Amino acid sequence: MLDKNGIAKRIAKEIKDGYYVNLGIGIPTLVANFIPQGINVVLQSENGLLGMGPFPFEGEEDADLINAGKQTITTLPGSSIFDSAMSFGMIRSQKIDLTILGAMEVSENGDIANWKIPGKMVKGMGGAMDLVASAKNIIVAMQHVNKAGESKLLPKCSLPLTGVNCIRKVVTELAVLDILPEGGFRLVERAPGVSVDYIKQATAGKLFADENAPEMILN
Amino acid sequence: MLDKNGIAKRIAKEIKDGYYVNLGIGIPTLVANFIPQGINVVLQSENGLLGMGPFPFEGEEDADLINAGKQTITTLPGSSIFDSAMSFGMIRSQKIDLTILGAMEVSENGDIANWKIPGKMVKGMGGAMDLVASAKNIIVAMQHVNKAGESKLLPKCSLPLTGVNCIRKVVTELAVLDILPEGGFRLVERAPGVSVDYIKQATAGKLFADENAPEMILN
Amino acid sequence: MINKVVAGADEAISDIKNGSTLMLGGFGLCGIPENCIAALVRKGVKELTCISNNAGVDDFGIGLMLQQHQVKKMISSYVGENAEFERQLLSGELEVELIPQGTLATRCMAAGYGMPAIFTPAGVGTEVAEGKETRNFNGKDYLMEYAFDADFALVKAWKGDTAGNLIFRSTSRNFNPVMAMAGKITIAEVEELVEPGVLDPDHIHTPGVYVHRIFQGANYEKRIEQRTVRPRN
Amino acid sequence: MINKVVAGADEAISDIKNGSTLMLGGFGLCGIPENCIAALVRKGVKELTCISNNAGVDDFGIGLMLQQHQVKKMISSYVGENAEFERQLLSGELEVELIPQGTLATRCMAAGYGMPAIFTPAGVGTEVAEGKETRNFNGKDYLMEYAFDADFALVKAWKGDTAGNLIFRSTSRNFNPVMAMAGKITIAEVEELVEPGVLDPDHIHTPGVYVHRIFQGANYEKRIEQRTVRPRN
Repeated sequence: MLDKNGIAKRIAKEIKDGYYVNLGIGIPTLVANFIPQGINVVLQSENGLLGMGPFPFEGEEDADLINAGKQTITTLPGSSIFDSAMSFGMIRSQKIDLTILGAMEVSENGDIANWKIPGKMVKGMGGAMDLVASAKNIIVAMQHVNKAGESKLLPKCSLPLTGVNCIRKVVTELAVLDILPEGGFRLVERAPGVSVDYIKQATAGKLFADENAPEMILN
Repeated sequence: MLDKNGIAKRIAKEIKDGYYVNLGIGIPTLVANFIPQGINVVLQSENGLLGMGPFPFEGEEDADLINAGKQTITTLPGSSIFDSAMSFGMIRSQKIDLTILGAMEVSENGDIANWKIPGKMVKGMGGAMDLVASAKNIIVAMQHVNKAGESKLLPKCSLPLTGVNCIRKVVTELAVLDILPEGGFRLVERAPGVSVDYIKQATAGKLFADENAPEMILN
Repeated sequence: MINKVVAGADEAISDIKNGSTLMLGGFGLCGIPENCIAALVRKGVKELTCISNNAGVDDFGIGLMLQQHQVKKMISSYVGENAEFERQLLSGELEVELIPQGTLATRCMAAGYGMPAIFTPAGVGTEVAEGKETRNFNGKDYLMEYAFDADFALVKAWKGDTAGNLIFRSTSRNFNPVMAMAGKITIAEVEELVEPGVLDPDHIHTPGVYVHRIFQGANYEKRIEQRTVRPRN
Repeated sequence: MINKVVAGADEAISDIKNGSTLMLGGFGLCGIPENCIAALVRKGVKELTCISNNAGVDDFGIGLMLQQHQVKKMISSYVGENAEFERQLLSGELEVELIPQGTLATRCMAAGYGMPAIFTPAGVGTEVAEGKETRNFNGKDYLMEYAFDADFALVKAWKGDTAGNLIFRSTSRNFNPVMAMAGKITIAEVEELVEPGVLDPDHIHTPGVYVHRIFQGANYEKRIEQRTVRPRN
């Protein structure tokens, strides 16, 4: 079973040289720490930056330079700054090669719910609806089951949707799964030490699982 | 009867302090030479400049700095440069207070034709259709009659239209005329030495002309 | 050049009335019009509709206006960090319209570019699409979203000149340029106000034509919401 | 940063094929991709559809491609200064679609911003409106115009870095940034190519994400169409 860093590490392997990548808040942010050496990647922050660098050294924080999670960050040589309209313009026109974001629920037809829980204070969707509606390549980083042990990979989302039929890959603490164009999750890799049966029991949506699905290699 | 400079001089009197103005090619370009002292005006050139200055001194021409007529120009302190999409964005959103352009024909309901003569090589409409469709305040600078002596202020345009129901004021070598919201030209001022009768004969469209219409004062 | 300078925030916002619709630039607390917000609190104008990506925090940004019950409605994409906001929302004092961040930005841009409506795929198939026209282009569904119509846009820039030209610094640019284009009246506060000719025309982010009033702000706090750092080795 | 540098114009345009649709930046002869045009002439690729505000003059700019009969169709707003153009048009060799300049720019922008269509009042009630959807918003009629779909955009910038970031100089900016955003493949030629970090992120007009290939051009002629001067006193 993977911890958050493990999920991030596995997702980082999906990043190809030359990619422009948008990382959501939470586990996706951790992905930046595991991008392999020699892979050139440009991180987009949807508040208006291409080429997001690491956090600043203490004392060098700049209130004018934050990411979409409102964290102080830095630029890198080759960075560019732009306004919010251009930022979402490049998202809509699919200039971003890969989008990684969290989810509360994903369904077997690629719907995603990650912004609203009825009865709870709604904070807003931020840029998530734009990202999932536009991106050509989206990976969801999420927990396979909730704290009550219930699956979050469902036949149909129970929560209000963020986007429909848009997710193609999910990485959880248990597995890597593709979502098939015709519907259904396909087990691609098991987390270290996790059995196919365990993944079956944790997946409420339709699952296509080869009994010989390989264990993921993280290093 | 006015010459081209006279028409430009009369139009310049319509410019108010603080105006942003777009000047078309031809007589409208001359208007810049007659803007009264003490009147602050910013000229827009739709290829992407606010704050167009005079022609450069000889030897100081800059191939990268031209106006929409492709003439070498200069900037002024306070100028700004922008791309073509923003340029027409500010035109469409009516940030330009006054547009002055030429015409081949104008009709009594405010239609304008100034881009195409059937049977002749068509050069294109450039930005004229955008300007006439968007501007809140358009003055047409034109000849009252063509070389054959035929009126160019018509009940209905005979040439392909550039825009419909958009012109509110026309300045010719003979007169200043408003176009009434309900249709028809209204004589506002006569050019020096031109009689009301003469203007009547030169105007094919419906004309409302007070016999006592004043002569324009140019200085 | 046309001189657009006003003495300060109080003069700049003097004609904002109860019930006005305002756009406020900024992302989180980054690039917000601090001086204008302070002046709005002093003026006590109420029943405001505020279009802003966020709603500030309890004791800063738009949060200061919420404390004074000046806001009737927020139009935002994310309103997460604000307890008083939550209280007013749950009690029904405050109306909130949540819209996708890109839709928010593009509806501002649409106003600035004289486009009455735009098409975006954001929100298709979700509750955001309810009551909206959906249209298919090239096999993909889009929502038609309307340009915003705001009485005033309040933006904050780094440098500006007396002709209204603005330059933003780093990611404090965010929503400021698109809102500056979109307001019927646009008020810009800047950290440094200079004479025309000081700013390079090629560096201007917002041409002066969009800005109606400008002043040099004072006492910028520029509060950081999430101070994240890395250790020096 | 991702390195996008190619050796020169010939390599940059090597996969442009007969029948491709190209966008070419520039206004008149100002800011045109001189090196790419020369390479297209050398390559002799034909049947091109060219989206460009103008068509050059007889012996420069797109006029050079017209001389070699490489252009099947021009999509422009103004094509006035070109005798060979006129000859080909009248003989039926060349197809021309004239569209309003703002519509041209905005259809480029729409492609770059992922908007399938936009609304503009330009051309309402004229022959430009024929066959197009007209729609009324707030009492005013607008035409719906579609985003362009271009295989390649060829743009010319002043400075660029190896990551593809571009800065334009003065009014040579014109259509270049909106076309840079709009091409499926965008090729940028620059007067000066620098390493990442040299250009200020706040001064970038076109972020590198839009640019697929970049090279430092050579021998810029930068011809002036209308040399207008004033006397020194």
